Amino acid sequence: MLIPCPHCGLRPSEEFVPKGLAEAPRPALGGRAKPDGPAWQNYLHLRDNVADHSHEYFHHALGCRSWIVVHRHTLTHEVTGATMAADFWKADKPAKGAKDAKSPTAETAEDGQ
Amino acid sequence: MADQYGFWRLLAEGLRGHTGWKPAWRDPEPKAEYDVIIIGGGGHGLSTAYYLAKNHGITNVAVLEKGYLGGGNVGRNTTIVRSNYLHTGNVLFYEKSLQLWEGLSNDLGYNVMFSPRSIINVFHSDSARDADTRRGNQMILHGADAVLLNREGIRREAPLVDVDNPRFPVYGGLKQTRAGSARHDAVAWGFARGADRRGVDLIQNCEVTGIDVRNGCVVGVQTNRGPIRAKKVGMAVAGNTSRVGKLAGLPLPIESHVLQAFVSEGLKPMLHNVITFGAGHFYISQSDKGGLVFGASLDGYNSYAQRGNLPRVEHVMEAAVSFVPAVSKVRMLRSWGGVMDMSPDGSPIIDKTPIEGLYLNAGWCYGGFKATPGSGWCFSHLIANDSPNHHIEQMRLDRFETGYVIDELGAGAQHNLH
Amino acid sequence: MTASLPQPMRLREGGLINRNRPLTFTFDRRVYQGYEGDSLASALLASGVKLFGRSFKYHRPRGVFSAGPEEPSALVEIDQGKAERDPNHRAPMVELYDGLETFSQNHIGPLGLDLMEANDLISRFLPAGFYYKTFFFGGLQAWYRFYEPIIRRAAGLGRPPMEADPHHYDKIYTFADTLVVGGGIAGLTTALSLARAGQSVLVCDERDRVGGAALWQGERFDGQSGAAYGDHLVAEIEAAGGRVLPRTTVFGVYDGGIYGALERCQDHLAKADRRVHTARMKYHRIQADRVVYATGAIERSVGFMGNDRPGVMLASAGHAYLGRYGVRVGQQPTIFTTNDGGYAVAAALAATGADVTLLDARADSRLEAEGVRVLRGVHATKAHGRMGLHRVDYGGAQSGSLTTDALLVAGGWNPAVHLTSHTNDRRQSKPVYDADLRAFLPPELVDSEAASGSVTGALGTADCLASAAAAAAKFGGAALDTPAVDEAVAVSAPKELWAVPGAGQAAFLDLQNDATVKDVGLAAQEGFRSVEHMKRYTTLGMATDQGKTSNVNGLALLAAATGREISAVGTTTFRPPYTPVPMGAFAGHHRQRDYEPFRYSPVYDWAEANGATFVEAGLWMRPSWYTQAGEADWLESAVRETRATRDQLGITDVSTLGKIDIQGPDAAEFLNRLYTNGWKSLPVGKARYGLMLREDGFVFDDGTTSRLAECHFYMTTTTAKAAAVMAHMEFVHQSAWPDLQVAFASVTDQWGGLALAGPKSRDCLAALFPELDVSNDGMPFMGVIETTWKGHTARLFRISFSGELAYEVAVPADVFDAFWREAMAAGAQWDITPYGLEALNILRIEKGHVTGGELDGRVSMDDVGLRKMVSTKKDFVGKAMSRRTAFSDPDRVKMIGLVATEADERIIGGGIVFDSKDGPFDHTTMLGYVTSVAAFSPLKDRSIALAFIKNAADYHGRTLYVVSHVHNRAIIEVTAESPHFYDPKNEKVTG
Amino acid sequence: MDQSVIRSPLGPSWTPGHYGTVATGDDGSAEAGIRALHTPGLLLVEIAALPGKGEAMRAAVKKGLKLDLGDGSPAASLPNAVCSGPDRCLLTGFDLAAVKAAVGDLGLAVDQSSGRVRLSIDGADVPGLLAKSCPLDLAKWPVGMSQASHFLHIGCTWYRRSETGFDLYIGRSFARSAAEWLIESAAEFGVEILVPDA
Ligand SMILES: Cc1cc2nc3c(=O)[nH]c(=O)nc-3n(C[C@H](O)[C@H](O)[C@H](O)COP(=O)(O)OP(=O)(O)OC[C@H]3O[C@@H](n4cnc5c(N)ncnc54)[C@H](O)[C@@H]3O)c2cc1C
Ligand SMILES: NC(=O)c1ccc[n+]([C@@H]2O[C@H](COP(=O)([O-])OP(=O)(O)OC[C@H]3O[C@@H](n4cnc5c(N)ncnc54)[C@H](O)[C@@H]3O)[C@@H](O)[C@H]2O)c1
Ligand SMILES: Cc1cc2nc3c(=O)[nH]c(=O)nc-3n(C[C@H](O)[C@H](O)[C@H](O)COP(=O)(O)O)c2cc1C
Ligand SMILES: [Zn+2]
Repeated sequence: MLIPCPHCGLRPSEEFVPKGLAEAPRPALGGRAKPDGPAWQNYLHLRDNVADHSHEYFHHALGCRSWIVVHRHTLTHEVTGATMAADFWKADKPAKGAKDAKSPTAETAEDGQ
Repeated sequence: MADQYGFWRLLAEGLRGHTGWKPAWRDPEPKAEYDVIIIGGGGHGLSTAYYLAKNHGITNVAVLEKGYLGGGNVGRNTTIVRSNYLHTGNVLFYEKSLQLWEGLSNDLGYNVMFSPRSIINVFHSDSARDADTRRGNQMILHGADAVLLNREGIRREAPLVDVDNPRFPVYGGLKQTRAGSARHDAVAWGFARGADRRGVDLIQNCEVTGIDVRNGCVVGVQTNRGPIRAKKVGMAVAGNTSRVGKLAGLPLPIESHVLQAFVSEGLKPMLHNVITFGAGHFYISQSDKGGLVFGASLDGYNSYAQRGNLPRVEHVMEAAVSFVPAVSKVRMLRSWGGVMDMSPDGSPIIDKTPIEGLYLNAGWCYGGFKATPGSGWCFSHLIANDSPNHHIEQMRLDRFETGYVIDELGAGAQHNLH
Repeated sequence: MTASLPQPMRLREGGLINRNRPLTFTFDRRVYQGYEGDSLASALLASGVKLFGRSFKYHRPRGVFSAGPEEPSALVEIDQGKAERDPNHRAPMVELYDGLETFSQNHIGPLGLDLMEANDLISRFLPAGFYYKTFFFGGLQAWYRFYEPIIRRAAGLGRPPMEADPHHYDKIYTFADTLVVGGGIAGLTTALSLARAGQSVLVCDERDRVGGAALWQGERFDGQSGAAYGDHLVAEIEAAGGRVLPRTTVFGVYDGGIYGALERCQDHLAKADRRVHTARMKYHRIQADRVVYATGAIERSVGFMGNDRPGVMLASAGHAYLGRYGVRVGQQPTIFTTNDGGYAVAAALAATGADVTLLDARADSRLEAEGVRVLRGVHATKAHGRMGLHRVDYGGAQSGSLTTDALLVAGGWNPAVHLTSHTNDRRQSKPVYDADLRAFLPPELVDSEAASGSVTGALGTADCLASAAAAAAKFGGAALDTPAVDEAVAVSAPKELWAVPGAGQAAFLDLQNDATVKDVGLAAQEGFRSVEHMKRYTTLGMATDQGKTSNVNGLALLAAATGREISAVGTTTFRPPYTPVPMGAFAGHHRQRDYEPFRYSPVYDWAEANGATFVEAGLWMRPSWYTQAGEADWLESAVRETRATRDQLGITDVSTLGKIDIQGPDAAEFLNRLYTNGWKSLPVGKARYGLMLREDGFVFDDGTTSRLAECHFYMTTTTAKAAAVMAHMEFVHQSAWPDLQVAFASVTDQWGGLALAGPKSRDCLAALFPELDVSNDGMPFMGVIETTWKGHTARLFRISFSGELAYEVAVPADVFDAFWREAMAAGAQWDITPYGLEALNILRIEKGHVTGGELDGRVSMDDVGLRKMVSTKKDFVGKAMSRRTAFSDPDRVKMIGLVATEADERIIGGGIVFDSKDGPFDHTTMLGYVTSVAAFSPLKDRSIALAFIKNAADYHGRTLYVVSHVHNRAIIEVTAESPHFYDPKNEKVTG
Repeated sequence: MDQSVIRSPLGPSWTPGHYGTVATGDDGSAEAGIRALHTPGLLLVEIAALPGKGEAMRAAVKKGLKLDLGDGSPAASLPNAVCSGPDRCLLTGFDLAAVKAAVGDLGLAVDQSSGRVRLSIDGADVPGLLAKSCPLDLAKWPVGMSQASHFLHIGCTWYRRSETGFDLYIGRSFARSAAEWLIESAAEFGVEILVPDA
């Protein structure tokens, strides 16, 4: 499998460490406020886990060390794009499966090299 | 019963050209309604149906299988059977299951080839030895068996293991003598035949596409072969738990991941026991047919595909030739994958759901083959009595909210780390 | 050289062998001869050998069935010796070399008189799945001790190697624009077209010579032979910048355009010619944008009685032995065909002067072959000859019996579609049945895939070339001139004939696993109607050849038996590898010692030279203890090291700790979020102990972090968790707080670190840094000083893991060895003693400091008595989840210290704690368990331990019992106390 | 700074000389397909920008150190300034103080002179050697570009100096294993370990 790291371009999957589905945003730390249990339960444990296009965290651990969110189909393993984790929750989440103009895909990553 | 298996029957059939064998199970049309529907004709679904009939006298049962019986993980796993767990929540259950394995062939009248050839868990450091000592002690306190081996013990019991590996020298191992392996297909087929003969309808090529819930109670299911009504529905769909759960609107703490397995060409006896390596997350045994059956950990990414990729293959082989160097020249014959229902603590869930009459059996990760008889025993009890027996008291669905997790590895709430 | 040995079946001329280079080899210790260019199979056939081996289940005598990788029967062992021997080589794929030693396998006694052949006599009692139906008499023990060992000994084919593999293997990353799998005429043609269009093309072919079927079929291309035309194409491809790799099997297709291939580099060479530094095999991990499947087709047989007899083989095999190797497989051969293809081999054999009869299953065929007697509407019904075929019976339009010494079966062609469906989830489809061609064709291909040649179902050479052009066109290939093909081979789709009428138990489908026509019927009868059920029940297609010649017949017969269309039954799943791959090939260099790289501390060499015994810790090699002359065991050394440290001065290497340099205006805020305690108030020049939780609220890691400047921190982690902590920090920074103004870098390798511990550590430090004030005032507990040593930065930390007055000093790793030696010299006056992990462990247990044994991923802050580390003023990672019910359950086990009552008894790590020595010992009565043990504590003059037990606070001062059932139910009496055995008031470290 | 106390991180197997297959060159002398060099004591500083400060940091580096890091991408790497991640770079030949002065409060600057080892390889067979562990396609790797990748299961950074010349930056504690591997794997082509210039 090849993963399009937004920084490095297309790279073999063995350079990455996957962490699991990126479905719910990570709840913010609440300062002195009482932390929000259900949000954390949702973030840490519960998953839609679809057999479809999905978003997953990968760490380019043997590479540039970016955390990225990979857009991938869990049944076909087709990779349609990737976003820096730093940007993923900021912007509007790209629609699942849609080729993401901002991120290199299997085709565009190559050109970037 | 007339259609019994056994030596004399085989002899008699041999003499008359095997014309007398009956189908191992019927191929019935689904009825309009059942007392209990079990979704999933894998090991757990079939054993649940078997014990519902045998232990609880509930025979108006259908097992709905979307493909062919036993085509899921029960038919594609590395067949290790053991109860060498650390936590009470697990040992109590897996030890019950191991006890059932010991009498299973005779109980089913079907040779499931359970072979107590022992499992040896090799460790590579003093701290790992202490952890395994604790585990061994816990096992014994829960009624299981365990033996601590030193290096010499490993040399004696598993001579092909590279005890002097300069990278990860072997310090010793924890052995469970009663553990072993079984023939995967025979387990599915034995339970299927047993359930069928007790009146259970096994319905293949029948995919559940909806779960009908009225006023918080389950009333039946939709399938590609039409709707079927039921008073109770049990889910035992392993890697497809989230998809089926969604049909009932259940949010579940499950991710699906692929695990690969491998078999070598058939060879004359080479390895006696099942061996697992702490440092390499690698396990290997030899099947009755002579193939070395082995595997390691998940590919790591989320997947519903029953196949994996080369990085994990390489990793597995690196571990294999490092720990059992003689296998280097042995050729890998076939590799495949199965879809695992990974829970956040690596332990299973057998529980009621918030929907009345809907029961959940899930989260087996890659350890549910050994659970097959135990799971059916306990799940059928839960379905029949609406309350868990003591073997599964801790396998609750709400434990992630409460924090009573059963984390064998101590890896924390990340599904793919277990 | 030995005098020429007879090769009765070798023709005087023909074939692609080098008759000027005879080669000598052995089979079952008998000496034979062949020629350069021969395979083991062709050379043995040339020498008149028919019997090659025994089948898996019934031990039936078997010969060669094919001339390629699909071979199910002629499997041999190569070389002898526990390390060298290599079983299950397919004789047609073994290239002959001088001195090759081969052995038949799977028999007891000589190959001709196998005692296990008894199985064949009782085969009627051993149908498919017989073992499921019996062997339970006597229960589990009877099965395990009696029946199963018999089955195991009978099962398996070759004898496994029993020692480490002496060869080495390489993994190669290989890239191409387009990968062409298969170097037959079709693959080469497509490849040339693409290479000329400027693509980087890689052709892999698993045979020793590319050319495929054209090497033996006899057709001519623009007047050239197939071999010559193939060579021409190769030269042109290479001239256009392409690469052609022979002896390279593409064994698997993986996601994202990744392909696995195995190149055999040495096995074909005589031993003396093998190059020492070249790998035996190279495993290519190929990455290609596009792929062309040009894998050809594999012939299939027909089910009839005795169709496994030595001498019965595929027609294409007989043709290949003739065309490629100049071997005539029979003098009086019979061809049994279901299609036009059989005529070509019949004619070719007749042309050599053989007496050829052809049985054409089709009554309506009009074809003739020169010099061949043709019987139409006739099929073989039974082949005779246990050790070698001598007669065949036929039936149908007429019946009779023929004397014959070879029976060549042409049952039709199965396109080699295996690779085209390895990633079948991608397009959700399996191979598709074409009822006209009576063959399964590749499923619909995606944009990056094309198929070329007979794999597409194309029959004749001209059709193959047309499909080759179409495949090239799909990828923008350049136009080529098509050669004029003089087809030697008539082709047609076969008549539908999977097994002849009346075929039964001795009519074989899977020749290796002995699955018969009757077994398929039995499976259907017993309800195993799914093709996957049939496969598993009969084991058809599960042998080393994966059913390359048998699967399609089996599933077609299942379709017939269950009244379904073949397309409705479908194939079983094709899986990698296409042909078996040695496990060592995947591992490459990563084996045994090089399984993972070692990490070396900068003072590794010093430690090694000074008696250290090392232990692996997170890839590092760390000294466990340093043996001195006269010391009997590790404990003696470790206790000496511990005493020296407590009494005088110890030194230990802490270079392996994870170290992270953190800078930026938000650095303190970042730490505040990561750690449970507060960091904003930490003054510059001070260190603080910190505890991190995982997001699920359990303890993750601990360590000290120092403030070097207002916006500059230096964090340390445990050795084991260094990588995980770094990844965690990157995760929360990048995914949760990307705007936080902080940057960090791992500096683990930059710094070498040592700890000086013991009453004289201050003196030693002063000696090393005479210009510094390291007094208690100048450098108080948790003080940090940045200075230089010989011009190199040095960081001094007053922190203690041992519980002694202690300092850690970090200097750049490049100079650490020199610094360490200087510290040794400076400390000599106080007998400075290097200590390893064992002593470190005793010291820290005496002090009650936790490590991985305690922080096992399941404990809370409370469990390890670190509640005081939690700030209530702020939120931090893990806080929310650490408030779950279970965390405040009064039944949770908490840390406590244990001291053995008897001086000579050792507490056992992993032992279980009870409050009674009389039992009952079970999980309801257990209090907890032991995590870390000091086999001997000089402080207590006996063994001590850290443990976790319920209601820990209530047990201080009470007698408890550590029980280890796995140590012969050992029971050790202990007294519980605070885990802080040593200097609980911290006077030593702060004084 | 006292240079005499510096010790090479590479073990005893990294000793100048010829290893492995001996190929004979046109002039009849022994020829190695690969030449390898390590220079101990190299100055090496890692810099990384604070979030959002990448461009500013590169401008500061251009001003202070006269290094043009372009857009900060791997393709804009220089022989002595190798991009190892987003807004992250390994600078060789500058001492920490100078780099710190240039970077100022725009990012992090840490000394890695001991932390990273640079192994340089060159020679006609370098592509063959790289194929044994580097998962990158040389055909799509322009001269002058760096790539953060892996080598022997270890994270590393590569820089392509020329058609057949590459620098490998790798963590010091791994370097000895890496060097041993390199000699072993290069043996097929013949390898010459060079003596660093004094
Ligand atoms: C490679 C591998 C190695 C393993 N090794 C071991 C091991 O050594 N030891 C061990 O104990 N465990 C092992 N396991 C785990 C074990 O196989 C599983 O945990 C266990 O088999 C799961 O239970 P099951 O048999 O009921 O699941 P399955 O056999 O997967 O049964 C689930 C069934 O549900 C069906 N289904 C799904 N959705 C629907 C639907 N909508 N409608 C109808 N039917 C549906 C599926 O088709 C499937 O047949 C391994 C697993 C794998 C993949
Ligand atoms: N009647 C038929 O259906 C039929 C059958 C076979 C051959 N042919 C003849 O073959 C010729 C062209 O055939 P073609 O080129 O399609 O096939 P081919 O059989 O000549 O060549 C296929 C090549 O692919 C190689 N190969 C197969 N799988 C491989 C793998 N996984 N990895 C590496 N190599 C692999 C084989 O070694 C073989 O050399 C024509 O002359 C045609 O008449 C016809
Ligand atoms: C314990 C075990 C042993 C196996 N042994 C063999 C074998 O000897 N030959 C074979 O072809 N496949 C063997 N398989 C693999 C199956 O053929 C098949 O690949 C696996 O059950 C997954 O099914 P699938 O490939 O049809 O998806 C074995 C599988 C298991 C679980
Ligand atoms: Zn990257």
